[in-house]
This record gives sequence, structure tokens and C-alpha cells, in this order.
Amino acid sequence: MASLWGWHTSALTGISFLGMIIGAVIVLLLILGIVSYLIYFERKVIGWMQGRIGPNRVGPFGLLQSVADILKLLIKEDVIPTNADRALFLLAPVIAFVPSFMVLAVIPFTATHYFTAGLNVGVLYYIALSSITILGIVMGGWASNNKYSLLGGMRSAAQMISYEIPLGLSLLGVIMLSGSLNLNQIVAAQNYGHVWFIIPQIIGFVVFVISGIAELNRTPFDLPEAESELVAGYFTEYSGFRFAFFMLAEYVYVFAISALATTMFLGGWSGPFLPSWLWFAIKVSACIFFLFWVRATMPRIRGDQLMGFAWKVLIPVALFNILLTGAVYEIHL
Amino acid sequence: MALQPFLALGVVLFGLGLFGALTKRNIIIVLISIELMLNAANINLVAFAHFSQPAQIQGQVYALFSMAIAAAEVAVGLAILLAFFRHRNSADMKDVDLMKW
Amino acid sequence: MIFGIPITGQTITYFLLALIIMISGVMLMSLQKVMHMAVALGGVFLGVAGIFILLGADFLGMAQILIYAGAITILMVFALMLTQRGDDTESPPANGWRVGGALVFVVLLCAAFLYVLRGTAWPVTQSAVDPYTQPSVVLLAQSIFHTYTVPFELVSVLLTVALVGAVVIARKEEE
Amino acid sequence: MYANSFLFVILFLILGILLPIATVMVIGPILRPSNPSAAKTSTYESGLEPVGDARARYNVRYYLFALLFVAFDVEIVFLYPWAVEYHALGLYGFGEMILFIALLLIGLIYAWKKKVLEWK
Amino acid sequence: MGALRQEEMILNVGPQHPSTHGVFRLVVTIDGEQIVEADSVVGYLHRGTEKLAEDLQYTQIIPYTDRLDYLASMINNYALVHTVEYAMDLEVPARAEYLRLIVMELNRIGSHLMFIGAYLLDLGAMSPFLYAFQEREMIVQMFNEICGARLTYNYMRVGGVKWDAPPGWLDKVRDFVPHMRERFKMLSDLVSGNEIFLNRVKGIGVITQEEALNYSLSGINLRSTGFNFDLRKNRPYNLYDQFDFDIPVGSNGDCFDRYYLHLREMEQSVRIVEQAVASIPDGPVLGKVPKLIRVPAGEYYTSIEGARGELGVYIVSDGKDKPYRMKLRRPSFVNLQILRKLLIGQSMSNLIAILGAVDIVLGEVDA
Amino acid sequence: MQTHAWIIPALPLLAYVILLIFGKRLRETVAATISVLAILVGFVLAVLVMQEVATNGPIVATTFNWLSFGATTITVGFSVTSLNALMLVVVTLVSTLVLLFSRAYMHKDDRFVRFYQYLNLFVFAMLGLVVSPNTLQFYIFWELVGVCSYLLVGFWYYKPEAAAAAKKAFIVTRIGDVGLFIGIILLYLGTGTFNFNQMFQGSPVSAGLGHSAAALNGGLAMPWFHLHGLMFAGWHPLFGMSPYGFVTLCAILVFIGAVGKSAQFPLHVWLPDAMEGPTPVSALIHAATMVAAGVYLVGRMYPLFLASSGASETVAIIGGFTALLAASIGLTQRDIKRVIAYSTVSQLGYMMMALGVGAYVSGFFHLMTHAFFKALLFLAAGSIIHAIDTQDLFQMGGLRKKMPLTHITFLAGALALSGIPPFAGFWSKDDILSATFDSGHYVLYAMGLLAAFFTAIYIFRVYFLAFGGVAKTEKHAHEGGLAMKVPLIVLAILATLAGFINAPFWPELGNFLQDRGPIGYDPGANYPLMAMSAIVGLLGIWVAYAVYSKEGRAERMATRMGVLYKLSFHKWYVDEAYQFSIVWLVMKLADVLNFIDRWIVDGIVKVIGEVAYLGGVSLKYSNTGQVQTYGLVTLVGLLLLVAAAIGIGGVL
Repeated sequence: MASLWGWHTSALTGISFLGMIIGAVIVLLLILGIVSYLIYFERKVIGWMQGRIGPNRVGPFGLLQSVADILKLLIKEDVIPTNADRALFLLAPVIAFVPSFMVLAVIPFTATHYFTAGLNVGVLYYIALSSITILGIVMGGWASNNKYSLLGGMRSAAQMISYEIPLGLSLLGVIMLSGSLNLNQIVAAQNYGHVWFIIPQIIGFVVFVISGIAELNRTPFDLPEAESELVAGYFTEYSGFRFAFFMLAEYVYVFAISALATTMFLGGWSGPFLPSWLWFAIKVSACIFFLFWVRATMPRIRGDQLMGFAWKVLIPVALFNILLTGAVYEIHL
Repeated sequence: MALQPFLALGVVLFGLGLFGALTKRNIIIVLISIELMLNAANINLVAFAHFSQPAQIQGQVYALFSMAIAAAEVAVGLAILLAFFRHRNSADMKDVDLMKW
Repeated sequence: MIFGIPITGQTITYFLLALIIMISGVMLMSLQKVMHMAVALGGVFLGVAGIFILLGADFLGMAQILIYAGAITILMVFALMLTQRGDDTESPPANGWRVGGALVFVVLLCAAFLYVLRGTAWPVTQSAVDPYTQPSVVLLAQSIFHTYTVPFELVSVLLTVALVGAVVIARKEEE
Repeated sequence: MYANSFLFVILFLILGILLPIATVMVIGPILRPSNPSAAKTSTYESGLEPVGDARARYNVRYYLFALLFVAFDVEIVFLYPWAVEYHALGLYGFGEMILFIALLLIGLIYAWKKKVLEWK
Repeated sequence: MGALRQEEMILNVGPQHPSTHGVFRLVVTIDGEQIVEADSVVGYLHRGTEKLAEDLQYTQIIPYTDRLDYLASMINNYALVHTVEYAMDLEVPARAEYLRLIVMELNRIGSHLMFIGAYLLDLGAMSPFLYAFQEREMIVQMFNEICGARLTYNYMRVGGVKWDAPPGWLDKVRDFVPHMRERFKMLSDLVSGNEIFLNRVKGIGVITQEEALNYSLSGINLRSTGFNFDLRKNRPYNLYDQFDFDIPVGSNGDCFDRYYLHLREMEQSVRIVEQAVASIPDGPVLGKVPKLIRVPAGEYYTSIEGARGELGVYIVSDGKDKPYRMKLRRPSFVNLQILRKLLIGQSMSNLIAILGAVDIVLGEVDA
Repeated sequence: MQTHAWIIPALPLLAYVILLIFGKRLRETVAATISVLAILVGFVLAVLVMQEVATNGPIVATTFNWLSFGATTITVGFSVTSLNALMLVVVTLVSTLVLLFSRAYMHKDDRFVRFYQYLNLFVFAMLGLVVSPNTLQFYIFWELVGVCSYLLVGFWYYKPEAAAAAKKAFIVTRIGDVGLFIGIILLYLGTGTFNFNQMFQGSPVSAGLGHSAAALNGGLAMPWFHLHGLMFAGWHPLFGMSPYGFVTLCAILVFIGAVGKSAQFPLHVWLPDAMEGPTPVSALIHAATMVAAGVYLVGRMYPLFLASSGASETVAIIGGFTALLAASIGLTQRDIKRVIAYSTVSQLGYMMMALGVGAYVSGFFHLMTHAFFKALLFLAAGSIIHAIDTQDLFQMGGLRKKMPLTHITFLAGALALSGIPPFAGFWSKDDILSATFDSGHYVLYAMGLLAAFFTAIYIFRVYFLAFGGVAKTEKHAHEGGLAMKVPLIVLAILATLAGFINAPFWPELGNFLQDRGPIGYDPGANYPLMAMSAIVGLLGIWVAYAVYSKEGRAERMATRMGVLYKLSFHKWYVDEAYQFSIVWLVMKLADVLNFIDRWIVDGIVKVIGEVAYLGGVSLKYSNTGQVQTYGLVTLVGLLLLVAAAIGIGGVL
């Protein structure tokens, strides 16, 4: 099997190319499964937190609920509004979804990097790719030619660009400590140093979590989709599987940002006794659970406060964190 | 691969941008066209960096600086456009025929 | 070997990327709706990013995506939304002779450049895919922060000035 | 091989594009009905006919935020190599970056003072 | 060049919109995200209750009142029967009065719980809604036991109530009191101190006392401005003058005060219920009332403190068994009028906070 | 410490920038404190540097590349030699005191902060000049010094005299600068370098100047001179001149620069006029900074002068003549500052003379002592002016009682200037005279001695007129504040004692400056000559006492002297001579040129202009304002250029 996964170390051959394809397809299938059950998980978790049961009708414990939902979306009529800009309306979900899936290419899921592209610019790759999703969202909102959609799309974009900056800045401390943008090496650095970066980078982690949630457009930063104001935000006009792809993108990002948090701050796949993928799964699950927990707890923040928070609080704090890390590094070494 | 294909690509992209800058009516599109021309220049820089012997990083550094400058240029250019739009209620190159408005 | 060009992964990638760039570019020039042009613009930027990566400048490629495909495109879109009127299609050109003239002369200029390109004896190098012994980020950092310190600081001056200037210009009406 | 990593990324890109195409354009039409009607394809506006065009001009504030974003995005691009190489740059690099950040902060503070960051 | 385009955009919020709690239509003109004009359009739920009443005997009108403020049907029932009893000068048995008081206050709690849950849901917090519903469910369950309905109770009759409380029902109510007290603390902990929540509601939608009076607001909207006016104290009806309770008032007249008064008012209601359950006498639940109720000719108006303000019933009778004309003073409808004033100049997200806090029920608005 | 010597000039620059940024918002005290502190710290550093140079020897210049073109790289940086170190100490010390003094002198001036800005910039320029490692950087600071002098002399620009004086100072020194610049360029062409180090590499005396440690060891590895044979490395026949001729030419050109800056005959006319500036400025210009720059330049280029006896003779003769001329003018001037100004010119003449006859150490010794007592005299004069508000000697009198401190300190300065043992001036001036005598320049010696006699007369003339007799004005004279007193006291002490640093029995300064081997002459103690100069000085004091201690005698003396008095009083008519020769000539030439310019050149231009205008009018209608059309036309032009480039086969 070594040659199947040999593309990491040697030139490409037919068999290793096959391995590569297999790896990518596995990740795709895995992510589809994960996302389906992420939604189930979310509904269950929030249900429990709110003293409800959550889905329990389709299949045992409602486990097939997501499957049912997907099927329902798949067989739903594909409605394209007359006033919409047809080309962009069709393109927008794809633009939004593809980057969300692509960012997973650099996440080190396991100690063996079969499913991971060890890019030397991994962190930047994540940030750069995820910024393209914003374009998809704006396009979707604009193409719908619906006021709620457009307002939601604009808000969404304004929010995501504002929080992308603290997100990017909050990771800098980790990069300074590990000296690499390669996610594999960042995990290795945490392994080697025997300390998860969450400890020296606690400020960065907090900023990361907050801006990460905002990037995901999740509570308490879910303004763009604030159903009480904007109905469903930028995907108001979307239905069926196009809607599904927006949702999919969102939940893939939930997974991806948790995976990124795990990798950057929580030591990635490293951990004693258990196999590496399990450690990774545990940590990611914990992160995801945290996101759900927040959703069940918080009300929604208001637009002006939201933007102000990013620029007036998070960015200065993140910059301060960089300087602090730099200064401590200088003094320490 | 050789250097020429990349330079040729740069030329074509530059030509497209130039054409757009000279003919498009919407000021934003003209700005976009200028971005294309800058990108073409960046391709050349990086290509030269790659194909010089030994490989030089300077070309990439220049390209990076050029991106920063492009960002500043777009920001100010669009701001001027907004000011123009506010006064003339138009974003048409045709209406940009005075130094002051 | 097709037309004397060896078929390798690199050349295939090059041609695909060149195709993306050119198709997007031509669409950019020919589409009617301004917003569609913005999307085509994203295509060009991404293609150029691919070319950068092909040339071993992976960091630059990512920067291209982040700054151009991410930030500048969004900025353009926002500007479009601020200035749009109605359906906002690109108006037909003001005068036809200029378009024709531009087309002819631009083609001529490109032809001249390509002619020069062909005629010049470029250093013949068969470079490896990984031309750098270190990640390009590290090399870039060493170069920027040692050799190009002053330009680097000037970038921040430039950005600040652009920021302030743009804010002043764009905000005028609210005072 | 390092370049193979990018091939892997390209595979993700292809799969990412194929999935929507496969589901929406191939499987979808087989499974789902298609009988659009004027009522179905009208734009949603709380159950009424929309008043005016949705694509009205937007507040300049959005643009200003995008502007800040572009500036800081460029800053991030310069900060990342710096962070990677920080251990080797030492105090000199630290000073460089303090200056860099301080200058950009001036811009931010200016925007702050000009109330650009207030979202009314 | 074409016509100059305004930067403003007209947006219909409602009638089919998630945050209007029914079919309420708000036509807002926004500039960016700022509201420059807000025009409320009502009537989507209009059923002509007042007109229908002219063809109905008084007892037949009672089910229609259920559908006014469908969150507080008991109180609506009482408003009608109270006016009729007042017009006919009827004596109501004590136990009936006690039962009425208990269900009214319980209903007030239920209604306020609903407000808090829905309001928080509007502001993006899911969980408080469901927590609030747990207690509301208990109340609804109790109503179900006493009158057989969960929403439209049709419980009261002229001269008393339809059924006596089933065995053990009063014990349930008694047990409910301490439970409810506990839950207040929890709700308070969960919501009242949440920084995000406070940021969204403090200082938003401020009504001054003068405005409140000019717009003839009542209920919590009025009391949030610091004006102490509650019909249960100011013009006591039923047995309210026999019980010990306070009228909480606000000070700032903002959304937070309105939210907080709902919470405080429920505590007082619990107090009343506690006292009433402890001292409820035995006896009949329906007084001596003629089979066919005829209100003596004349004009009669009484008002009570509904869940949302002064709920008044005005009856013009020509002495027949049907009212010649009936008019309802619906507090939601009156309170709604200040909305435009509150909204102009605010952002879209404040729209939700303000609209939610004014606390309207569409059934009552449209009647 | 030496490696941090760049901090010394950087400090006043920093102070300048701070004052520039905060400008008028600063309170006077704050501005003064910042400035004084900056230079005071510089002084402390300079002392440390000097001490280190004295113990460890100088370092090689520290340079950074600035510009590269072709094979030449222009560098910037700083270097420390023993001469530099001495200059740093003197400049910072005097500047500190002058800046402190200005605090009181300029009090309540509207542009107080501006004044301090200029002073800081001035000091920065001078210090930068001192530490420059190459001629180009030297020249830049040299010009900066000139600019600052312009700003400072013309500080009270609303006074027409001040404005004129500023202009004069600027223009006259510019004449010298042109010579210097040509000299620098010629030296570059000859040696291929701007660096002092490399320029004089291998020169027998370069080691002594601390130019290069390598040169000392390497000896003649890369000889600029072949022993005394004067051969350029890589020499190629330039302008058809012999190497000796070339060196002489360069040296003379460089010296012209020094003549301008150091106010030597015939370019001395600007300095006395520069009195129109505020007195602290005069003190600074005269004592430590600007005029010293010329002397310093000659010292820095000393190998050049040593290599050319013709050039050194020129220097010596000009110096000696200037010394005598200026001293004689000083005898009769009525303006107190003007007298001291001519005294400066005269003393600079001494220094030049010393350098010219090869007495390198003596020249710089005198530079140092002169800096102290001249600053003292100026500040004392400033104190007087501050107190009674006049500069006319004949309006003064009787200040001995009213201003005892000023009196004492002025007396110390006057004695030092007159060369009365044991005051500082005695040792240095005597050194110069001895060296002149020893080197066989007897005529120059005689001129020097006569000048010394005059010196004693004029300075004590001032003394008796100002302090003796009775008061002639109603003004209530009083001493200035602490800020005025402290500098006076410090300088008085220095003027009294500084001479011992190079006394014949304790030649510390000589050893310090010549730590890499002897440079030029260093005459031993010649006691008869010492006695001679002391006697001459005392004689001069006696004459002054005789003439000026009593009313009326001076007038009688003046009439008796007749023509001589007139000549002296009118400064030997040098200004007038300029007026009637050069200025007249230039004016006539200008008239001719004006005619040509106005009617012929302008005529042609106007015709062209009209043509262009008509063309423009006709083309105006093609300018639609459509940027894209312009772009298209530009593109066509570009295309043509590219086509042309391809046609001729490339442009590179």
C-alpha cells in the first residue's frame, strides 16, 4: 500500500495518483457523512439543552433524519425566480461550496498524511480559500434580486470580511511559535514542544474562536441569516439542492473551522494511547459541540455592535497578542 | 517548461486589460482592466524570478509589493469613483471629461 | 510531443490555466452585466494564482487569491452595488471607431511584444519544479525583512495613506 | 513530492465542482418535478409584490468596511512571512513589524475617529 | 441619464414574515440599514368581531373574545362578562370570582412567558423560548383540565364560570407557585444579565412618559416609562382589592424595561395566585342568571387590566338579548400606534427589538 | 564608544525634529531644555569618544552603501579620528554653552522655538560635517552649515540689514563652495574615491591623521604618493598636468572653499556683516562651528597640502595677510560685535597661517583655545548688549561696576586673545608664531607679531571703552540670569586654563593629535619668542590704556593717523573695491545679457510660443476630456516607438 500513498514523498506514478484520488474521494464522502450527522448532532444537542428530544422519528433515534432531509431537498422542485439573474443564481452556490470543501485538503486528519496536502502555505491557503466563499454569498444575494437576500448578502459579506482580519491575525501567534505555515509542521511543533498552542496563545485562541464563529455566521453572529429580520438572508430565494449547497458549505465550514482550531491550538491529531484519527475526531467533536452550545445559549448581537466589535476590539487585541508573543519570544530566547 | 509561454500569457493578459481600459464605459470595469494589466506584469515578474539562474526570489518580492500597491490603487480609485458618482450620478467614463467637478 | 511541446503535467497545467485566464478575460471584456464581469474577474485572478503556483511561488499564489480574488473583487462588487443603476448592463461604447481602433492597436501591440518575445534569446533553463530549497515563504521573508525593509515599511505608509485618502473622499457626503 | 500536494488540492477542486454538478444537474432533474408557475417564481417579499427594485444603491459604509478589509488583508499577507521567519529575524524584525503595524493602526484609528466604524 | 434613483428602498416586512408574530405588515423605507419611514398596515386578521357580536347573544359572544388576544383568552372572557354583569348588576358567587382571578392571573403568566420566549427568539436566542414554553405548557395543561381547551377557553359565563375546578386542580396550582418562583430565577439568570441581550435592548425604543400618555398607551408600555397605572389597583375589579401585590414600574421606557416588567409582573401574579388559592371558599360557581341574558337598554363601558394594557368593552344595548353595538378597546391596537415613531431613525435590527417589545397580538389588533 | 559616535550628531537632529513637530506648542523652557540636553549628552559622549581615541586610537570609518553606479559606490557613514574627536568635543562644548545662553538672550522672542530649531540644525550640520568619512558627505553638511548660517544670520529678517547680511554670507561663502566642489570632483577624478581614507592611503602623514590603520601597516602598499614623489595611484594624464600641478590645483581649490567659510581675505567680507544676527549665533558661527569648518577642512585634507609646497605657501600667506588686515580694521570699528568679528577673521588668519607653514598641531590648538575665548567674548558682548541695548562702543562705559561678572569674564577673554601668559591664547598664538619663525617665514612672523600687537590694542580698546570710564546711557545695566552667567563662567575658566593642554612642558594635545606619528612641524619651546609675543601683547594693552582710558585722546589719535585711520575705519575699502570692480562689471554684463535675453532669446521664444499657441488653439477642439481617447492615442505612440525599436534592432 505504500506506493498507493506514495505521492507525498516521491514523484507521481499511476498507482500513487490512484491513491490520491481515493484519498480525495474518501474525504468527500466522509465530509458528506459528517455534515449530515453534524446537523443531526446539532439538533439533538440543542434539543437536549432545551429540554426537548430532538429528531427521533426517522430510523432508530432519528438517525436517518438527515438522510430524509437530504432526500427531501433532492426531490424538491428547483425554483428559479423570474427576476433573478439566472447565471449567477445557478453559479453562486457552487462558488460558495467549492472553497469550503477545498480548505479541507490541508487539514491533517491523522498522523499519516494520506488525506492531507502538506502545503507550505497551509494556513494562508485556508484563509485565502475561505474568503472566496464571501463572493459566492454576495453573488447569491445579488442574483436573487430579493431585498432580504441582497441585504443579507451584503451584511454577510461585510461581517465576514470584518472577521476575516482578526481570524487571520489570531493565527499569527501560532505561526510565530511554530515558524511554519504548514499545518503538519504546526501539529508537529506542538508535539515536539509538548504543549498545545492554546496555552501560550490563549488570547489568540479566544480571538480565533470569536471571529471563527462570526465567520461561520453562527449565533451570536448570525445576523446575515437573522430569520427574524431578513427571513433567511442571502439564501431566501434558494430552495431544493441549491439551498442544500449553501447549507452544506456552512456546515462544512463548521467542521473545517473546528478542524483548524484543533490543528492550530489543540495539538491536532496528537494524543496518547488512542489512534491519531480518533484523537482528532474527539477534539473536533469537542469544538463542534462548543459551537452548538453557544448557539443554544446566546441571543443575536446587533449589526453595529458586531462590526464595531471586530474592528475596535478583536483586531487591536489580536495585534496586541502578536506584539506580546513577539516580546515574550524576544525576552525568553 | 520555458520562459516564453509565461511571458506570452502576460502579453495576452496585458492586451486584454489594455483593450478593456480603452473601451469600457463603466469606470469600475476600467479599473478592473487596469488590474488585469497589473496581473500581467506580476506574471512576468514571477516568471523571470523562476527562470533566472539561479532562481531569484526578488521577482516574487516585487510581485508582492505590486499587489500591495494595486490594493491601494483600487481603494483610492474606487473612492474617487464614489465621489464622482455622488456629484455626477454617473459611473460612465464618458462623463469623466473635466479635471474638476 | 504535440507541436514540439512535451506533454508533462506542467505543460498541461499551464495550458489549462492559460485557457481559464483567457476565457475569463475574454468574458470579462464581452459580458454585458457588470456583476458578471466581476465574477469573470475572479476567474482571471484565480487563474493567475494558479500560474504563480506553477512557477513555484505558492505563497504568492495564495496572496493573489487572498488579496485579488478575495479582497479586491469584493471591493469591486461593493463599489458596483454603490453605483449601480437598474439592471446595470454595460452601455454600448460611446463611439465605435474607438473600439475598433483600440482593438486593432492593442492586437498590433501584442503582436509586437510577441515578436520581440520570439526574437529575444532568453536564458534557456530547464528548471525543476521546486526551484527553491526552502519554502518560498521563508525565502520571501528573508528577502523582504532584510533587503527590502524600507519598501516594506513604505507599503504600510502607502496603505495608511490610501486608507485615509479613500475614507476622506468616500465619506464626504456624510458631513 | 511537494508539487503533488497541489495536485491533491486540484482534485479537491474538481470533486468540489463535480458534486454540485452531479447532484443538481444530473441526479436532480431525474428526481424532482418541474412545473414552475408565475406565483412560484415570483420574488419573495413577505407575500406581496415587491415594491421597487431590490438592487438599490447601498450605503457607502459597506464600501468603507471593504476598504479597511483590503488594507488589512495586505497587512496579513505581509505579516505571515514575518511570523514564519520571526525566530530568525529577532529584534530587528520585531521593530520592523511594530512600525508596520503602528502605521496601519494610525489608519484604523483615523477611520475610528471619523466614525467609519460606527454602523448606524 | 434616466430618473435619479433614491438610495432608499421600500421593504415589506410582513405579512408573511417570521418576526411579525402573525400577519402584520410593516412597510419600511430604508436607507442602507436605516429606517426613514415605517408604515404599519393592519387588518390581515380582521374577522369583524364587533359586527358579528351584534347578531349574537351575549353568551355566544364569549368564544369570539377568545380569539382576540389569543394568548390571554381568559382575560378577554372576563372583560366581556364583567361588562355584562356590570350592566345587569349581577351578583357573582365568591368561588367563581376566585376561580376567575386564578385563571386570569395564570393566563397573564402564560402570556408573559410567551412574550419573553418570543422576544428572545426574535433577538436570536432559541433556548429561552423553549424554557418559557415548559411553564406555559403547565399552565395550558391546567386550563385544559379546568375548561377542556388549551387556547380558546370559553370558560367564563355571565354570573360565574362554566365549571368548577376538578378535584386536585387547586393543589396543582398551589404546587405550581413555588415551581414558578424557581423558574423566574433561572430565566433571570439566563437572560437578564446577558451582555449581548442588554446591548440590544438597553436604550432602544425609548418612550417618554409624555409620549406614552399622548399615544394613550397602557399596560407595560405605559408603566415602563415610570407611570404607575394599573387598573387592578387604580380601578379595582374582581377581588383585586383584597390581595396584596405590587405594581412594578420601569424608569427608562426602553425595550429592556418592557422586557423586565414582564418578568416582574409575573412574580406579582404568582403572589396573587398563591393568596387566592390559599383562601378560596367553597360554594357555587355560577350565580343566579336568567336563561336568556338581556342587558338593560343603555350604554355600558368597563375596562380591566389585560395582559397588554387596558382592555375595555363598550356595549350599547337596546334591551334585547343581543348588543345593539359592541366596541372593544384592544390595548395591542392602541399600543401599536407608537411604532412608527419608535422606528424612524433606527436600524433594521432594532426594528425587531422594538416591534417585539411593544408586544402586540395580531388577533387583538385586527379584532 | 567610538562605534556609537554617530549618536553625537544624531542628538541635535533629534532635538530639531522634536521641535519641528511640536513647533510653537512647546514652551520656551521645554524647547531650550530639550536642545541643551541633546547637545550636552553629545558633549559627554564626545568626551568619552575622545578619551577612547586617546587610549585606543581611532577606528576605521564605518560606512554604509548609499548609491551605486558603475564601479563607484557612494557611501555614507561616520569616522572617528583624533582630529574629529577634538572637534567633536570643542563643538559640542561651545554649542552647549551657547544654547544655554540663548535661553536668556532670546527670551520672549516670538520665534523662540524656531530659533532653537535652527540652532539644533546648525549644530547637527557641523557635527555631521566633522564625522563625515568622505568628501561628498562632507560637502553636503558643508552646504547645510551654509544654509543654517543663512537662516540664523537672517533670523531677524524684518531688519533689512539682517536680510542683506544673510544673503551676503550665503553668496560669498558660495563662491568658496564652488571652488571646493570643483576640488572634490577633481580629487575624485584623480583618486577614484570620495573617501578620505582611501584618498590619502599610503600618504606619509595619513597615519597621523588616523585615516587608516591599514595604511599604517601596509605603508606604501597602495601608495597615493610615492614618498614625496607625488604619484597618483592609477594616474593617467589628466588635463595635461603634472601630478604636482594637479595636487596643487586641487589643494588650492579646496582652500578656496576654506577661504569662503573661514572668512579669509578676500572673501572675509561676509563675516563682520553677519553680526546682524542674534549674538548667540555670532558666538556659534565665530567660535565653534562655521568658520572652524574651513580650518577643519584644511586639516582634514592636510596630506594634500603637505604634498604641495605651493599650496601650503598660499595658505600661509593668505592666512598671515588676513590676520594683519583684519586686526588693523578691528582697531577702529565702533560696533563692539564688529570688532570681535574682525578679531575672529584675524585669528582664523593665524590658524591658516599655522597650517600653511606646517604647524598642524598649533593651528588646531589655536582653533580650540580660540573657540573658548571667542565664544566667551561674544557671549560677554551679548550680555552687554542684552543689558544696555546698544552695540556702539562709544555709547558704553562704566560697566565694570554694574556688571562685575561680565567684566571679569570679558577681561579673561581679552587677556587670552591678547596672548598674555598664562591665558589660553598665549600658548596657542605663541606656538603659531614660533612655528612661523622656525620654519623660516620671517616676513609672516613679523606680520603675525604686528597683528598680535594690534589684537591687544583693539580688544583692550573695547575693554576700556565698555567697562572703563563712566556710563553714557541712561539704561540700567544689569547682569543676565543664570542661563547667561553659567556659560560665561565656564568659558572664562576654559579661556584661562585651556592653554595648558599643549603647553611646551606638557604637550598633551600634540601627542593626541599626532598619535600616529608627527604631522608637519611641531616647534619646540622657544623662550625668547615667547617672551617677545608676551611683551608685544602687554605693549598693546598699554597703548590701548593710554589712548582710550581718557576722554578725547582717541579722536586726537584718529586725526593724527589720518589716512591710515580712514583706511582702517573703512575696512581698507574692500567692500567698495568689490562694489566698483566686480559688481560694476557684473552689472554691465547683466545689462548686455538682459538685452540679449529680452529681445533676442525671448523674441525667439515668443515666436515659438505664438506658433504653439495658435497650434494649441486649433488643436483645442480635439481635446474632449475623454481619457480613453487619450489612452488610445498614447497607445498608438507607444506602438510606433516599439516598432521603431524593433526596426533598429533594440534600444539597449
